[in-house]
Amino acid sequence: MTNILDDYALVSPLRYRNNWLKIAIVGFGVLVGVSSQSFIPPFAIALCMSFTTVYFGKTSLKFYLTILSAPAVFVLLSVIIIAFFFGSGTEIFGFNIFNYHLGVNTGGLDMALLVFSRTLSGMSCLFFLALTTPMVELFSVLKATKLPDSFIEISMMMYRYIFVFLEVAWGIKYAQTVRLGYKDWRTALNSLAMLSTTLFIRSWEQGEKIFISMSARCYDGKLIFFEEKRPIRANELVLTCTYFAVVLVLWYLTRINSIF
Amino acid sequence: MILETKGLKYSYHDGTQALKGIDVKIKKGKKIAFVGKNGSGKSTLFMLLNGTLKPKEGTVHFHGKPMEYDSKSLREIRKSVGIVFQNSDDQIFAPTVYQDVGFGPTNLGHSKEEVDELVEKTLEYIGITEFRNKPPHHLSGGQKKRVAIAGVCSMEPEVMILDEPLANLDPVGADEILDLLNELNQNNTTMIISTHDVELAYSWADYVYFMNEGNIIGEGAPEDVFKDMELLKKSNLRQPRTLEIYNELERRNLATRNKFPKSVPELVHSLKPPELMWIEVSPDVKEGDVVNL
Amino acid sequence: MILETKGLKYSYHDGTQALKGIDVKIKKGKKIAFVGKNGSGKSTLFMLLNGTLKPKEGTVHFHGKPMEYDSKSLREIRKSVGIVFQNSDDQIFAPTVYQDVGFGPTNLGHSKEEVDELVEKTLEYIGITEFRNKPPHHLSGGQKKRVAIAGVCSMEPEVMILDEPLANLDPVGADEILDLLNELNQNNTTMIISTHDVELAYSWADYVYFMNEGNIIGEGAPEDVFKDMELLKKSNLRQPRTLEIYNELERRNLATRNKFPKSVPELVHSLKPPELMWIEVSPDVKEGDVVNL
Amino acid sequence: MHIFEGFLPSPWWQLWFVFSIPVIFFGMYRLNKLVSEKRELLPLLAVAGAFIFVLSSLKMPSVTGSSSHPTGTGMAAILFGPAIAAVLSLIVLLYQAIFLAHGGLTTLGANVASMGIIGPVFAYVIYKAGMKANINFYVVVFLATAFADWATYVVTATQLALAFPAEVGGVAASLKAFLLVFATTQVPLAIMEGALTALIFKYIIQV
Repeated sequence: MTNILDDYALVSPLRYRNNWLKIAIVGFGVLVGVSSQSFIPPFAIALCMSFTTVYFGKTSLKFYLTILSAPAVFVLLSVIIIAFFFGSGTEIFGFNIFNYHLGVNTGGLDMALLVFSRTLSGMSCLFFLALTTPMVELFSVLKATKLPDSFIEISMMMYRYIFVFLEVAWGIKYAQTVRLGYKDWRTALNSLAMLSTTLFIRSWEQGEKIFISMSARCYDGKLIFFEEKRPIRANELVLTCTYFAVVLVLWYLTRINSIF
Repeated sequence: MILETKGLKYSYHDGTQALKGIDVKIKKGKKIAFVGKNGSGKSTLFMLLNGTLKPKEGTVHFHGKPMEYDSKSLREIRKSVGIVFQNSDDQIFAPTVYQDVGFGPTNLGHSKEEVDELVEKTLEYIGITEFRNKPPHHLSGGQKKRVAIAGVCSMEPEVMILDEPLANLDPVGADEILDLLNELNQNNTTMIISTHDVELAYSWADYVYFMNEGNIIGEGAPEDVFKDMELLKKSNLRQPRTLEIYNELERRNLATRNKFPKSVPELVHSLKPPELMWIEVSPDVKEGDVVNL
Repeated sequence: MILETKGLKYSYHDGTQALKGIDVKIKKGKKIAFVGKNGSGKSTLFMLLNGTLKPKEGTVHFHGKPMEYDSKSLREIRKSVGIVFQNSDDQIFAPTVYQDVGFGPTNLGHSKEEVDELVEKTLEYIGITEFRNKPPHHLSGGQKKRVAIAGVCSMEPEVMILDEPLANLDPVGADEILDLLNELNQNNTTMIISTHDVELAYSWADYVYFMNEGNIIGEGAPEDVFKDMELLKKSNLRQPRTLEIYNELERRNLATRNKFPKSVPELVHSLKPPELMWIEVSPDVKEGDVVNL
Repeated sequence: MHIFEGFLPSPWWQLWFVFSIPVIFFGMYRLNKLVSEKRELLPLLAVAGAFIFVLSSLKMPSVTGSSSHPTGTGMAAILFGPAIAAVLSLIVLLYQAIFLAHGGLTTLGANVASMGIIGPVFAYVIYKAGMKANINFYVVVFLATAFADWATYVVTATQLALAFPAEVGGVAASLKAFLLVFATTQVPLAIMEGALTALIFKYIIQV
């Protein structure tokens, strides 16, 4: 079954903390990480965010590591390509293939390491957000962006029906599996097409039914938003500021690539 | 008379005639059950009762006035006649319980504070305050049903219509919903349900309509309609078990003949008191004879 | 013994322990019912019985051999142990009834002709030949359920597992499915169902397991388990109505004490014959006294 | 193929936002207009978006062993047009980032560009052209979605190559490398997505 991180966020002890503070922390980490010229600040961010998610957010370490390995294939593939093709400097190792020389030099390796660390820091910020802030809390944030109401309403209803359809999809998939629908890839493709079609028809019908039931409750284009006042606590503010300061100092010290 | 229909007919786009001339009268504050098998037209009738569908022929009267279908009148009707659909997932579309329950009041034009107050009141009344910030996919079937009911209650309707309110619930969940329905009725809301569960209709309703293939084929107090075997056969339904057993007991003169029992405890009560003793008497003993115990 | 589990444990990703050590023994050709409220672990157990889920601890034995989870063994198991899910809509996914019933046989690697033959045979047997070219979502609830059963039958399993087979069906539809289940069982298929309908479990099953919070909390012949009030209370279920009334009658000495009645006609039969007459006796009459009628 | 958070350096991630934001705003404008005219479309679009999300979270069997999934956005473009498909994709991508940790926030611009805009535009153009040329409907759907899928991967490879030009040979050389790794391995997947979508339409029409 797919792990939906939102389900973990809903029971997170950090769920009922101030949304804007959490968004500030994530935004800060993402921006500093991606603009850093050294791998040190991103690693520091990754460490802090992972610690916060696991320790304060009470996410099990095993689960955290599992989801962290999800992007690994893409990242490793890309990092290897970068290592081979990018940068100058002394060659560390190389080999000939089809009369074509492939080598990794220090510049390439540095770049690969940097990209790797940025991705790691970015992903750990994303995980912090995903595992501590359920989507239902973020809708009021979305509302504050002043984007068109229709867009936000569609987002909210989409959220709701993603879970309805996920359940349907898994139900059908089980039913197909027990009738040997995934025994080889040809069968699987056909099963998947039937699944998608059933899902498509179901979603179409659902759309009509929802409209009927919304009209029955006098729908005239207004959805209620749910926002609660959650003041930022002093200790949260202190901790966040310390974290910002440490990372900024690291970022300042490493802003010229040659120091490390 | 809060709701009344006169010669109501409705057919769908594909030509199937869902209702073939329905006359019903719903009295204020009553508990009404529409009984019939799936596809007998119950759901269609319900959607006509709150103006979601417009009849092809005949009229629906609300408080004695024929229903109109301009958007202002429809709003008025839908505010007063709330529908809880059979499948809670068709009805609960908002990401949290709070937002869903607040949907109706918001659209009725209440201010943010009024909506807040109404939602809190409803959540408390229905006993789901603890779920307020939960997304619906984390709720069980019975909990979702209560949220769906809350979503309608928060609009404070005069009439609540529930399509198969106990479908898919386990016995515990079903009992909770049933208690809720009775409580709402005691607060003076007229309750209308559809069901194919004869036990439910028999034990819960004040008045029962039998539907079959788009027609009302019988109506009356539950103890009257459910003893009509002809009617039950026509609707493809069986007699409620309690009533069936009571009839057998009564035929054997084992039960006192006063009120039809609606539940097992009531049935047990209707049995002749245990002070009466059994003795075997040979068939040729006549009244007035003396029997040796 | 066709299926047997030993110390079966299962927990989901999020840590909820769905099964906490289950031991069941399913004899060939029997009708077994698992009873318990929603969320008691019945569905999880079913998915373990045909290898859809893999136990965290304990084993499932099929024909005495522990189940293995490589794809070849799984195919063998799934061919022999078919599951009909609660929601027919999830189970019927092909565009026509014919294609849906043919889905399993095709995947078993039968030739086109064999599949054709199997499908025709199954459609006829289950009595849905007339729907063969219909798209499933135009069928009624009971018809869909029959199609879902046909989809599993066409694989000719030795064991059929049905999750809440009568949920959401109206009485007519339910009776048809019940007849079908009995017929399949007479053709020597072992039938396993889950239900929270105590009347069904009591009247249909040969053997009943009670489940609660991932444990088996009781098992036995229906007439034994359903008289255990302690057990029923623990499972949040009530006694089957027929049995409850029978008990009351028996306590009052109104019924003959031989076999527990499973249906209303049987209950009626257990009543003492009408030749016995009622007479009122004042409480101070003792046995041996002479009473004047 | 999602580009993960932190992978694109400045100024590339900002540039892709500059590319995507106007399209999204146009899409939102269209959406708002459409929904205010026909209110019953709002739930329909919402469930369509949910459908795309669920479709993309189903794992496709893959010949190469790695698992991938259909993007579904090509289908949305055929049904609703590319502008609205872009908006739906934006929400889907945002949810994928937050629910499944697929993709990211700074890379959202780039991902929307490849999966939500360029892919669907390809699908739409091929679909329209194919229908005009009177080619068999299913073939057109197959071609449109397969090429849309493949175009998505080519765009992703280009985005990466632009951000990481090779020392020797520049963008062209690294593009070759990224294309080799991503675009070619995804050819079978693109074909499968095309076949899947064509099958879906076939079944839908059958029903």
